[in-house]
Amino acid sequence: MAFISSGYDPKQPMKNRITDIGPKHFKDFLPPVLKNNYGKWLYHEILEPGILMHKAESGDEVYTIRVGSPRLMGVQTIREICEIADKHCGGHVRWTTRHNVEFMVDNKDKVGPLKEDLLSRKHDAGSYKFPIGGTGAGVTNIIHTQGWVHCHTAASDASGTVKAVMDDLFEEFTSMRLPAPLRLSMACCVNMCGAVHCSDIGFVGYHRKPPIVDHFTLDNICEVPLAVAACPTAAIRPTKVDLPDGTKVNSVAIKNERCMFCGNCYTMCPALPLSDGKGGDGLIIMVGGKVSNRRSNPKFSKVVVDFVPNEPPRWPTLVKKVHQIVEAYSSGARKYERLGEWAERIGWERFFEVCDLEFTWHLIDDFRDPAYETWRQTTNFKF
Amino acid sequence: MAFISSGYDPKQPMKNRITDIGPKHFKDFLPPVLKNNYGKWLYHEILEPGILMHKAESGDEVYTIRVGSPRLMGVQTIREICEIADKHCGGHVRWTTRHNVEFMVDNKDKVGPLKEDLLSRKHDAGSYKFPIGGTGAGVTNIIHTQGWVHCHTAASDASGTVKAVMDDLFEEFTSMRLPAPLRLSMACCVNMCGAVHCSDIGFVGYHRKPPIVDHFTLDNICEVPLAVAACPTAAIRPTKVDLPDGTKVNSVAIKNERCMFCGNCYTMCPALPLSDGKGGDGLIIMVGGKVSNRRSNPKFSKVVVDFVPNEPPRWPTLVKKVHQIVEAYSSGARKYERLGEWAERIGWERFFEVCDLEFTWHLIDDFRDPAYETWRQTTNFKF
Amino acid sequence: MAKHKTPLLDELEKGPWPSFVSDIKREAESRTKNANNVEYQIPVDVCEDLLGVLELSYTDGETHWKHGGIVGVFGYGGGVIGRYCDQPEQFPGVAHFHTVRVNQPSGFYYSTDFLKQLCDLWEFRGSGLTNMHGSTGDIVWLGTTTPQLEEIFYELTHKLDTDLGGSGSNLRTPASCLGMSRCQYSCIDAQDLCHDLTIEYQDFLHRPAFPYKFKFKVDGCPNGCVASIARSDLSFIGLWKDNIRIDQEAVKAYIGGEIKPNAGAHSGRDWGKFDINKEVIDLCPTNCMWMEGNTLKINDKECNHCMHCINALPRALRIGEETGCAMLLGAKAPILDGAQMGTLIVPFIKCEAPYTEIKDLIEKLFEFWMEEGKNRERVGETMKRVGLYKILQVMELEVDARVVQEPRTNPYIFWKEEEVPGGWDRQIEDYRSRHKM
Amino acid sequence: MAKHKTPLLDELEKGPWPSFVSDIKREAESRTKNANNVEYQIPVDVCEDLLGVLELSYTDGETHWKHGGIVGVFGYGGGVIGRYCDQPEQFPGVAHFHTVRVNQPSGFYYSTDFLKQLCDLWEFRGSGLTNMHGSTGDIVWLGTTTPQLEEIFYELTHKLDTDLGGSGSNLRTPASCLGMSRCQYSCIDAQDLCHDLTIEYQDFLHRPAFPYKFKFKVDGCPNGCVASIARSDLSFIGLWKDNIRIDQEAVKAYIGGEIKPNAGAHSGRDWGKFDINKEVIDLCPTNCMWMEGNTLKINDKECNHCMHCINALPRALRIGEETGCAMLLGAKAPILDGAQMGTLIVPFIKCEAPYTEIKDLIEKLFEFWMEEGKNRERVGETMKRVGLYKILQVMELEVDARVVQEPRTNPYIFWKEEEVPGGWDRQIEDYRSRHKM
Ligand code: SRM
Ligand code: SRM
Ligand code: SRM
Ligand code: SRM
Ligand code: SF4
Ligand code: SF4
Ligand code: SF4
Ligand code: SF4
Ligand code: SF4
Ligand code: SF4
Ligand code: SF4
Ligand code: SF4
Repeated sequence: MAFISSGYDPKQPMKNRITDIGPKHFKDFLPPVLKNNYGKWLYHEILEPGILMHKAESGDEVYTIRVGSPRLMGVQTIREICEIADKHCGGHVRWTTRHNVEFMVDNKDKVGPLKEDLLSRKHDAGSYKFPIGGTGAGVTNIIHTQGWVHCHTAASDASGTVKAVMDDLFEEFTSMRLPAPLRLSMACCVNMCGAVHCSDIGFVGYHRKPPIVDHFTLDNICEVPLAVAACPTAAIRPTKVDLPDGTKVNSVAIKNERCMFCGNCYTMCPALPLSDGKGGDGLIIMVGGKVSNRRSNPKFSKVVVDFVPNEPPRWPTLVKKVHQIVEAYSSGARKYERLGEWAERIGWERFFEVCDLEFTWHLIDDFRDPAYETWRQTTNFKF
Repeated sequence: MAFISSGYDPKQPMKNRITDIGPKHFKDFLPPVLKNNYGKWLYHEILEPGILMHKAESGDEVYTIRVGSPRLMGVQTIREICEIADKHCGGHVRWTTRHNVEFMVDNKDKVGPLKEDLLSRKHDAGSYKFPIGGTGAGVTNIIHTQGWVHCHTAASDASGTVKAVMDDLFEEFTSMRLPAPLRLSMACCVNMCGAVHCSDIGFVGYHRKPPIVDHFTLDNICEVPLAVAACPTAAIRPTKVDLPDGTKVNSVAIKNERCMFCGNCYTMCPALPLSDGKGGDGLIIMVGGKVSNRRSNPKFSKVVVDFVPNEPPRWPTLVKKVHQIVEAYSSGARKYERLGEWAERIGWERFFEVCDLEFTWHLIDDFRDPAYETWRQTTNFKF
Repeated sequence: MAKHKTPLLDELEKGPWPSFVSDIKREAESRTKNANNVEYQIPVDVCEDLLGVLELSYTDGETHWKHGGIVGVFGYGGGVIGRYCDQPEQFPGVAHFHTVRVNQPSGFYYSTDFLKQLCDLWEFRGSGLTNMHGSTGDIVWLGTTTPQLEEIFYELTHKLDTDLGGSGSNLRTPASCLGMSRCQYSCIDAQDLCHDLTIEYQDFLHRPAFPYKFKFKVDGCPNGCVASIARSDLSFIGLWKDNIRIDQEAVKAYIGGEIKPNAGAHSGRDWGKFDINKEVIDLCPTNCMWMEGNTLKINDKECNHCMHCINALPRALRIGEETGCAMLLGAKAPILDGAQMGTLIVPFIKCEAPYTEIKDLIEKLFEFWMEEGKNRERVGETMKRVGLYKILQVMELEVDARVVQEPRTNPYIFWKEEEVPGGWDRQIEDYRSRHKM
Repeated sequence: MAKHKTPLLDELEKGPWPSFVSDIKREAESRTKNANNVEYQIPVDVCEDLLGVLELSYTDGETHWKHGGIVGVFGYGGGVIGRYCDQPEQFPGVAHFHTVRVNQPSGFYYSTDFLKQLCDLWEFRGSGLTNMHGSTGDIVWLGTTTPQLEEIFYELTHKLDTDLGGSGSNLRTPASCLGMSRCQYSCIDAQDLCHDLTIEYQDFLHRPAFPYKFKFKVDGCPNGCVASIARSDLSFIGLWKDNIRIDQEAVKAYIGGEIKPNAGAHSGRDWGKFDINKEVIDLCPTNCMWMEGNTLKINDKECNHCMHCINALPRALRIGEETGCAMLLGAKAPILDGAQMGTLIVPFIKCEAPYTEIKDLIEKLFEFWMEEGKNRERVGETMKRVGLYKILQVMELEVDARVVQEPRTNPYIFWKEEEVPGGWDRQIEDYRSRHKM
């Protein structure tokens, strides 16, 4: 492979340089029916799972077919999406804020052929390329992150856990039989790039062993004060260490029992790895968060399963626990009731019972002062 | 007056000493009808404001007349209570947890004469000695504290403010026309001996000026480290001071802008007085707390008036603000709804409007991390 | 004639509510008159001077009391609050004005005989002024001099069979609601538990062994008439575990308007005809009630025993029969880090004399707190500092989902090494064999 | 034939949900085949090696990526996340595997022309693997080598008129819901505000000037489809201030069962006949709705615009016409001190291009935060540290009761000296003249 220049000249980086132009204007990309009716929409209907119709004041209609996506996709798949959009949708397509793809047509007649086309496409190994669903009171795509595909702090894989869970919940994606929308998220470490902190159900990769100190590397590439300052629990202190080869280096010592495995030290200093494939790393499950202001205020998710081991490739324990929660919610909640609203209504003590989950001491908040507010200050509980 | 010995001999303090006997057993004091039906009560009725009837399984009935009290009472008044109890109640009487007095009779016929007797008794200057009321959905006695009658940290008077407010709310004491019980409390400083922190309406004496340092006294009678440690905001630091007479003393300096006027330093060291009769001291009003678990969890009171000046002897501004709140609650709340439940239902932004109170920046919590939880994290508010 | 002019205080004699000024004046007059020839052991004009110094405060807007110093009775570290006036020349009668806290009988019941003895003693050796009662529950005697303290204590214990209450870093005088003596809602014998604990822990009550004050309060049911959940370090609240007892005939009588709801507590206003749905069923916070025809049904498993329906229909509904109490730890006023309400640590425990199980728990708690609590740290603050789980551990309590209102929202779990397979002792060489730098 | 055996990953090709493994394999095969004779600028087997290293992680349960170091394009402090494999010998194709964040068009709409250009560029100069989209909203290009970064940037800006997104202590790529383009609920032009702010603050987006990252997100209404309240440092949420528009005929049609509630979102289960009381009126959190005969009434003054009724009856109810947005500050994930949701700082502000008023506020905020924020302190943490009022002051915003959910429960108000009559400068002599020691 020969290096082919784009025209960029490393010796004159400023030559012809274009910067700070931002993205292209979104209006360039709207399908005509959306452009024409911009800001003039009247109402919508969900015709069937995954298929929306929006009606404009002008009488125009737009039909949207929403399909699932693994988010991680190669350009071959994107080209296939383009091919479909060219064939059915006048060359326009969009993604949703939850990584689904939306194909839009301006006429009801175009819906059938598009639908058929989408569902006919499968990967050789059998999975759908474009499963239709993700609307209304069902499960939609799982917001997720990099995992072992790309991130250096990942305590679990993102794409794999999501695939396993979505396979299990596939019927909930393609139907609308839950009490309310059920939004799942995944993050591969407690940095929570997937914003698990406000999801109906979230699962988060996390560590359970304090960092190993790589003294030699630390002295070479990290700043001791930065590593010390990184720790929110003051578990790290500076120290001097004699390496086996006799050299003395500046390094740090970890007070293990103060460590809460947050990994912030590792973010600041690569010589403090936490990962542990031998039983340390795994996931927690959090539930009951929400983002919408509908009826009740947005809520944070709560940790309800303190540990699920990493069980690649299909994480059966994770899948099972999530399934249990979805089942219990589905049969227990009232129409329009989000998972967290349901749990609060029946009481968290009852939640654990109906989901058949164990309440352990790890679930009692002991982090900082506001923990107090999560303890119970009333006799209003159920036996 | 000659000193009359009790029999105690200061030279032999242990002689005949009786200690650790605790109070007398309460069963010695129960009226027979209560003793006989102990633990066997069936139900009660409030016959009229201040008058309760309890029915026992045996069919026995006890009639209770509850009367107000200033709490601060001399033995002359207690003897008068005894006189009444001897006359009508077989020599038994009790106080309530809110400083009211309860006279009990075992027969309905005894109620009328007792009632008449009680209401006939007035102080020469005109106030009732034994006003009947304080039951059901009304105002009962105000829990309060020492104030200028006895406490060294009081920023306002207790008995005086309570008297002024109770005069104003007298009709609410003698009737039951509010949506639910309305419990008021008073504390003369932020130590809150009156447990204002969980009352429907509370008023609290408080300071607004940092302590004055009495360097000479401090050096003589306080421990500098204790004074420094007393301050929760680290506003106090040790220092050396040259007194006008040339002597050098160990003392402290106050970082005024860090002071939150809590008075803890003064509790630990009398050389740090805060009191200020020249515009510094006054009261705040807190509302919406509750203690019972009925329907909703117990709640803390919230500060809704950031300052009411000390206006002895009758604190007109305090009385007026409390009155406004009671009026607004009375006309706005639903049956069974406690003040805090009402405020939460309509929203605090609306509470200020209907009570005609000003929301100032002082009411935004800025104390410690949990303050965050009181800020608004939703768009669910009312215009 | 009054010793001091009190024009401001006189304003507080007006109005219908019992005037404390009139009451103090009454006491002052009685002392001046001294009809019974009492040999007052402290200045006769103590009440006059109290009015005087109070009038001064009303004039300058500042208190005139000073720190108390350490006064008390031999061998006790509490029960007396020392107090001195900062204008002793002007008001010599209150130059010393200490408070004596007398342990009230549980439930605040008295015979007049006993009360009169109290009055006689206090008139003789003190100001005659009292608080019936203090906020914690004591009989508070306002104002005496140092030499009288031992005399008062001697007479109190020898003649009145009664002891001092608590103050300082002691157990404070426990208090309870009236409980079973006159209340059908009481799930436990609140007065008895209160009395029993008071007697059991006399030593802690009188001798400071704690980091700071510690209060017990006992409520017979979740209505909380002694406010234990807000005002005691260890709160006991009666509960039932089984079913609410229903008298269906009485339900019908309520519906028919024959009995006033909530025992008539709202009869001062016309709230319209009673509607069982609006007033009871719809207000049940757990939504566990419904009507089947004329029959009221409760799904007791979902009931959180909030008391609303029972309060609203006291003739039709009664608490269950399998009773006990919950224990909540750590309530306190806002000084210094904000107020705390009691936190549930024991959802349910049997509550019968001699309360052995309860006392076992208390002792484990005391032991821990005396060891680990910092100076002037309330147990609620200790709990906040060490975490709720630590308290459960120390008290050897089960971990029960009921102790939290909701599970944690942060993922920062402090795992212990023994819980994690493979332990924490890892070698960097091993790690680097899999991960190059 | 696959370069590496991936028995574990192969398991993830099973099941109905689109398999990312199949997708990567597809890309790998395409590169091997290279039907279009692309002159791949990075290793052909990049996708094979990605599968290989991922299989390794599936085997040993640990990630094999290393810290990135500082890679990027000249003059920009963000837009690229450097990444290296810790097994470069085994997987040379992913030895360098940097991510490029490409700023997505507001609302995630594309023409296929543009998409195909993106695909061509990325296939040519990178792995061909993408995330559509990253959690913040960018088009995320997964995996290229350092020498390609400038080339990619050059082509992106010159040929595709498109810039990089944010990373590091920069403004991050703003994102919005689809807003007015396809949603009747949008109270503001969410996409336009998002685009406008993106353009306005290009400098902050590309050059780290902040203490830490900063995110804008724009939701057209309180439904929050881009989760701005949970996921952006400054969240804009569209609102109306006036009345909900009601089409009473449509209300009747809902009641009559002619239209499915909530646009049919619940049609997968039989929830029984629609009951406007049960599904709408009783669920209104402010209880401000009722029926008068067949007419639906709303007391709009009490409505808190939660969207429930409008969501439930989209054909009958419409948002009001006096629209604008709320601004909420400080949302973030839990690292380090716990998660935060955005805190309301502006209940309502007009939201029309060129958004001058909004930008004035943003600039005051930026200025303050750049001055006062500590290193790696999110603005929400700064707000927690300095207090909400300080933020309002800095932004010169009115104090409005709406910014709090409830007023403070503690009495610890930090009065300022100028607010207190007489000031703070007091003399002990003066005090002692009234109070003897
Ligand atoms: C397409 C999308 C916006 C976009 O710009 O991409 C979108 C589109 C719509 N949302 Fe949404 N929402 C979208 C993400 C969200 C999110 C964000 C998220 O999940 O991360 C939320 C917040 C979820 C939460 O609270 O945790 C969200 C909360 C809602 C709600 C409130 C639901 C609730 O019960 O709380 C509504 C109202 C409703 O469902 O009736 C709503 C309503 C709608 C409507 C009906 C608006 C309209 O009239 O067009 C759209 C179709 C809904 C449907 O799919 O049933 N949208 N919606 C997003 C689709 C994501 C996906 O692929 O599944
Ligand atoms: C006598 C007393 C107990 C004692 O040991 O002295 C008492 C007695 C009763 N209380 Fe109470 N409560 C007493 C202080 C309290 C307190 C404590 C306080 O106010 O500091 C509370 C907690 C208040 C709070 O939540 O802030 C209290 C909250 C209740 C409630 C719950 C009310 C509510 O709506 O939340 C009930 C139930 C009811 O009213 O139906 C109740 C019910 C009752 C009943 C009906 C119980 C019974 O069947 O006998 C008694 C008569 C009520 C009445 O007066 O209308 N009692 N009650 C106290 C009288 C104080 C006074 O002089 O006014
Ligand atoms: C007498 C009494 C007020 C009254 O008028 O009723 C009282 C009076 C004092 N209290 Fe109190 N407290 C009294 C009940 C309370 C209560 C209410 C309760 O017990 O239900 C509380 C709130 C609940 C709690 O315990 O938190 C209370 C919370 C405080 C505090 C704050 C403690 C805290 O941790 O938050 C202080 C400050 C301190 O301990 O330094 C305090 C300190 C004081 C001192 C000792 C102030 C001092 O440093 O000298 C007061 C002596 C005043 C005097 O002139 O005699 N007092 N104090 C109450 C005791 C009477 C009794 O024994 O029955
Ligand atoms: C790529 C992306 C995840 C994804 O797969 O989509 C991502 C990836 C990383 N995030 Fe993130 N974050 C991504 C969206 C988020 C979000 C969600 C959002 O923006 O809506 C959050 C939560 C919201 C928030 O901002 O708090 C998020 C919260 C974090 C945090 C925690 C920050 C905090 O203050 O709480 C970190 C830690 C850090 O900054 O050191 C972090 C750090 C990282 C780093 C840079 C880790 C590192 O130190 O190298 C990750 C690089 C991974 C990689 O291999 O490329 N990422 N990160 C997302 C950005 C893609 C894009 O530009 O569109
Ligand atoms: S959640 Fe953690 S591991 Fe996952 S992408 Fe974000 S920073 Fe990396
Ligand atoms: S993982 Fe977190 S708590 Fe543990 S040492 Fe590192 S920074 Fe500190
Ligand atoms: S509230 Fe303050 S001033 Fe009043 S009695 Fe208690 S400690 Fe003294
Ligand atoms: S009053 Fe409180 S905050 Fe002020 S100096 Fe004293 S202890 Fe500190
Ligand atoms: S707390 Fe319960 S048992 Fe005790 S008096 Fe009040 S209502 Fe009765
Ligand atoms: S006690 Fe409360 S929760 Fe239980 S049934 Fe009655 S109202 Fe409902
Ligand atoms: S946030 Fe509101 S305006 Fe935006 S897409 Fe969602 S429902 Fe529509
Ligand atoms: S938007 Fe919400 S608060 Fe307003 S009327 Fe509708 S349901 Fe009620």
